Amino acid sequence: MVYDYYPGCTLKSKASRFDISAVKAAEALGAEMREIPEWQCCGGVYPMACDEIAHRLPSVRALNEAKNNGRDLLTVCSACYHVLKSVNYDMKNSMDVRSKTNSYLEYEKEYKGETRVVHYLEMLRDDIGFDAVSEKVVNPLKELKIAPYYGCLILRPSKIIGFDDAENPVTMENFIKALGGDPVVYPFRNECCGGYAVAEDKAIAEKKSREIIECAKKHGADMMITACPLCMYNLKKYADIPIKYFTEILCEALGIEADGE
Amino acid sequence: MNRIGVFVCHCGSNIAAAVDVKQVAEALGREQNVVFSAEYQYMCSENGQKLIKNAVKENALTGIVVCSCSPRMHEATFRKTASEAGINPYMVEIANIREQCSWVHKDITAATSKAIILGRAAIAKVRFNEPLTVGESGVTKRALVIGGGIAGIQTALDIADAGYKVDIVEKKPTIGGKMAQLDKTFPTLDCAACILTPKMVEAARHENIKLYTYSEVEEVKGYVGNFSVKIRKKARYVRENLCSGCGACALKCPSRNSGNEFNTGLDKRGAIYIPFAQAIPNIPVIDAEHCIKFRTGKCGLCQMNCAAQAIDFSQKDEIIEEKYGAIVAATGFDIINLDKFGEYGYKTYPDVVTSLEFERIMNAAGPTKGHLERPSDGRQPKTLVFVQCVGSRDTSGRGKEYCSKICCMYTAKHAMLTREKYPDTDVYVFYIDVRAPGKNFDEFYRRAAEQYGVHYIKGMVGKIYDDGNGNLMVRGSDIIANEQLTIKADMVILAAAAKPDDSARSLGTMLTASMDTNDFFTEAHPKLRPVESPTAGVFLSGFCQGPKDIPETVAQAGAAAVKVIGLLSKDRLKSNPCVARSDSLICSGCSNCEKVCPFGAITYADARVNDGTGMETRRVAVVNEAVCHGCGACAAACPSGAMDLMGFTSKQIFAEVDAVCR
Amino acid sequence: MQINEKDKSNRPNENPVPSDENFTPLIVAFCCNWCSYAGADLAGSGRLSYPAEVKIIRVPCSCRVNPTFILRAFQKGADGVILAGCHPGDCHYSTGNYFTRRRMTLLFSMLDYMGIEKERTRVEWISAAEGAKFASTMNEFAEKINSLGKCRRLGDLRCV
Amino acid sequence: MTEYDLSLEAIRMSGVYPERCMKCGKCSGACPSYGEMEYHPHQFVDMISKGRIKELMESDSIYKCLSCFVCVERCPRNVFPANIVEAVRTLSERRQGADRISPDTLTEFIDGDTPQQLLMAVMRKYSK
Repeated sequence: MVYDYYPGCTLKSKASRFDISAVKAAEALGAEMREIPEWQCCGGVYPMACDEIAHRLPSVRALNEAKNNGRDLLTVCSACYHVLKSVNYDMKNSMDVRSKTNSYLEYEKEYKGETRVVHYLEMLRDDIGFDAVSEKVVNPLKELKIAPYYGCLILRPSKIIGFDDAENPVTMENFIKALGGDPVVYPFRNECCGGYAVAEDKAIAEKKSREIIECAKKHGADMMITACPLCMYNLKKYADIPIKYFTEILCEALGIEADGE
Repeated sequence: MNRIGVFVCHCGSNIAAAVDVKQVAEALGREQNVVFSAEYQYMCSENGQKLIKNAVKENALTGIVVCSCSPRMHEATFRKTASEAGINPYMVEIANIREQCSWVHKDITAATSKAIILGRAAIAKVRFNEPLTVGESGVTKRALVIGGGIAGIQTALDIADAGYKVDIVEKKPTIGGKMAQLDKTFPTLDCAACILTPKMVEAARHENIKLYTYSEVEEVKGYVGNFSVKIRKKARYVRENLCSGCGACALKCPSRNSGNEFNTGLDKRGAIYIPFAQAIPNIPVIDAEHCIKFRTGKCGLCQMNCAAQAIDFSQKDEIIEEKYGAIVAATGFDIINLDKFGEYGYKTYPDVVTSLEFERIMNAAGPTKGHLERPSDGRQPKTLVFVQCVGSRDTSGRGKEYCSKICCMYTAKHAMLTREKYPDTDVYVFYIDVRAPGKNFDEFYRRAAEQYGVHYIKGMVGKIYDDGNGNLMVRGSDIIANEQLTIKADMVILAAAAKPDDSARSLGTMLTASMDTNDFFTEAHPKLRPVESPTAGVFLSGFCQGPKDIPETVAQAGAAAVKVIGLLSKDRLKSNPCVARSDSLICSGCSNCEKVCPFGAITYADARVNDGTGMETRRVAVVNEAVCHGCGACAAACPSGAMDLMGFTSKQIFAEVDAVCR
Repeated sequence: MQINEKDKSNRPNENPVPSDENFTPLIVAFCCNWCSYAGADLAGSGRLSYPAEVKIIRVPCSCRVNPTFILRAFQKGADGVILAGCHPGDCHYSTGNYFTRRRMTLLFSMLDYMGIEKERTRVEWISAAEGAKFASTMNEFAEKINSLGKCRRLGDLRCV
Repeated sequence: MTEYDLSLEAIRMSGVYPERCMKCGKCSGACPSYGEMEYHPHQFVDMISKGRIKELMESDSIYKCLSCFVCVERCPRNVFPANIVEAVRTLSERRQGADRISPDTLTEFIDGDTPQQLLMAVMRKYSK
């Protein structure tokens, strides 16, 4: 299995351990992640205004590259996943966005949203299969109660993102089970951590993050995992239990060493 | 020689406001064969019809064109007028210049010229109209009611009381339907079982009513007055003629794993069971999926304990064929699946229940004997939150876009009953709008708010979650106070949207009765024919036609019964003369028409024909006019043009096309 | 103040197709009596407007429409012909619209050969409950025919 | 631009049909940022369709939306309140000198762990 890989800006710097652990674990599971050349930052947030064409271009370039390579576009970061998938949805469904973007980029063949955008968790779930992952586990995460934290971007709006049931997701829970761990199901796993608003108002991020952490702990969590560096940043400040990227516990379970910031 | 009269209707201002009716009458008056042309304010009125009749007599008209509303509205009226004036009723054509012209085109010039063209098309068609005589067929004096809830029972009782035989087919093991599960009824708060069970008993004992419970309709053939229906009577594995209904079998059954449907799955029942104490018929049924005997071959405890020796594990489904003159659909409703509404936690938290479940919890014959106990720990809840419009008025694709109509009132009822029985409770109702437009309905809802102290909050619940200590936290908005609030609740009751029963769709297809996008049966006319399906001989009763509460359902059930009685009281039915006809002189006997006929109305016979070269015997198509519905499939399929459809002959349609394109 | 309905319609994905002002198309719509004709009536009672160029001919069932009716319309100067019936599975006569579907697929595949653009013909399923769909379908179809322009008339050899 | 035109522009930019709203208030019942906002999601939808955009543009509420899409996810009428908030915010920021956070003040909240993603998001969300 070969994927075109879109790492995104944070994974190449502050969250390098997220990137390294993801690539190494994929290798061990028989999937190759080929970083696409000259990718540009997706912008971190999806431009919701219909007339924001320029902000959609980096995503379209990456999507078109993957289309030309005839491969799926894989991301690990929730935010990149959200942006790429939303922009791809526009390219498929909005005549206005499609025609303006294509005429700006002057592609020979129009890009119409053909590329499949895959999150790393989707790759594990749908392409490799959690059963196959489970077979490769050497250090099962026994007796560890792990609370998966989904956040917003990987789930919503489910009509466009379509990753999992937005209210009762099960992918990360099944992922933890596959690694031999004990998933904690708690109601705030899809609540917002405060996101980028931390820059505008630290108090709101603190309030939201603390609510989530308290809820997870009350439901018995020893550890939390996430798929988004921004969630990691917000949660980590106020957490008294370990918070990890999901790929880190994947590497632990598979017995792979992966370092990074 | 054609002598055509044209009559242009103003329909008050409905047509006259957007179409220059004078100009239309004048223009059409100049058409070939038109010898009379007039306009009048209301052509369908007594005076309008008199005008037509006089014109027919004075001008010796042979054909009539009325430019008015849709033929679906008044074609029958004008045909009757024609026949009273002494010409064949099928010499009338309608040009629809209201629904398809004046109401949809605002520009007078464009609408007027279109009206003239539509009039011309009708004139062109009427030139080729032929006098047709109405055929007749007999009527089977027996009605079929599909569905044994309050709608079906009431319809059947009314028909039976009028002296006609009627059969009820119910898919569940007992009649009674959803009403049997209810506790009290709004706005009078009388007990549902007390008013329903006597009717169930009456239906069972009535000499004119036959019950087929645990049965489903499998095939419907025929036409109005002469339906032929196949009913599958599913195996109960209990011989109905032997069973005394003692219930010993159900007591002894060791299997206790099946959710009790009657109590909405809140408790368990055995594999052999009687749905509830007042079930009709009072005969148990074996649920083969959960029966140990069926699964492993061992057990048979029920058989050993049956003094009447009624248990029969070898029983098979039975197919019953019966003839009916009329069919009533009364398939009722169900509530939607709440899987897509994860934010309310219905699947996650046992104390989040649907209103139907709450109905069972509050019912004295229910799983908690009528004590308000929450499902998770049996504790009596102190704070209850009701959420309305769960999936109703929802265009996001998760629910139903219509208003379920009954939820506002039953929620007020639940809230009121809770406060009455347990004054120490706090009851909140989240609502978008309270819709209470019925007799004593608004008064009832206000009583809940004013006298019973139910807290009505205008707003919606955004999320329901547990706080980790077993409390349900309900987060919602109060739009009037402009605040977001979180209520710590012990129990949440969701007013899930109601939808037509799943069986309605396939039944609609079998009956060739039209349905809307929500699987409600469509009525023949939304105002004037609300209990009839457009398919002749099929009638509608209860929720299957649209959301309804009990009084409305009973009223509609009675109305449907009257329509059925009216039909069954006739000895002969007039049949549509617009049927297919084959010209044996042209027919080559190719069988194309026979293959496309959906009703099997075409057969082949040898005919003696003379096409000018001498008599010979040929195999030609013959149409059975009583069976033909007049769809015209055969006429379009016929390669030689021998087959034609009366009232819509190829000549007529060509003439219309030519007139439209002129 | 309330935002004007008309102003609102100027959203990016609603660019109307410009039409040739001198050309008014002639559109013949064959509608089955039970669904689409009733749908047209419903569009009427809902006052949902569509172009006056659409002229409806009532047939009992869409399957009554012989392909020659459609060719005749083109021959006599129609610019577009639309055939509307009940949704598949909902035919008043059980199976009529299935025949329509097959028959028309065959006819439409031959139209190009006759010099008539395929887009000038269409089969639509419109139920008695879909007044809005009737109006929007007719608007859309009329727009399409407008953009295609006048139809090259099929010469009626018998007439000349 | 008049307030009316601005409202119209915001509706156009958002691609949303605010007239579909049936005023149920579910968006506000779900909003995680409700307590921080002066105008709440349902008010955004209501006010924009009445052409009252000025109050919204001048309020801090437009910076309090977390773009978490909960309102979009749960709206029973397909209204997309978040897109309306975004459109009002974007309109406000497109005016000269209306940046909430400029590159000069960016350093104020940066610490050793700040992910690049956050900087990008801030540039997109709080400045033009």
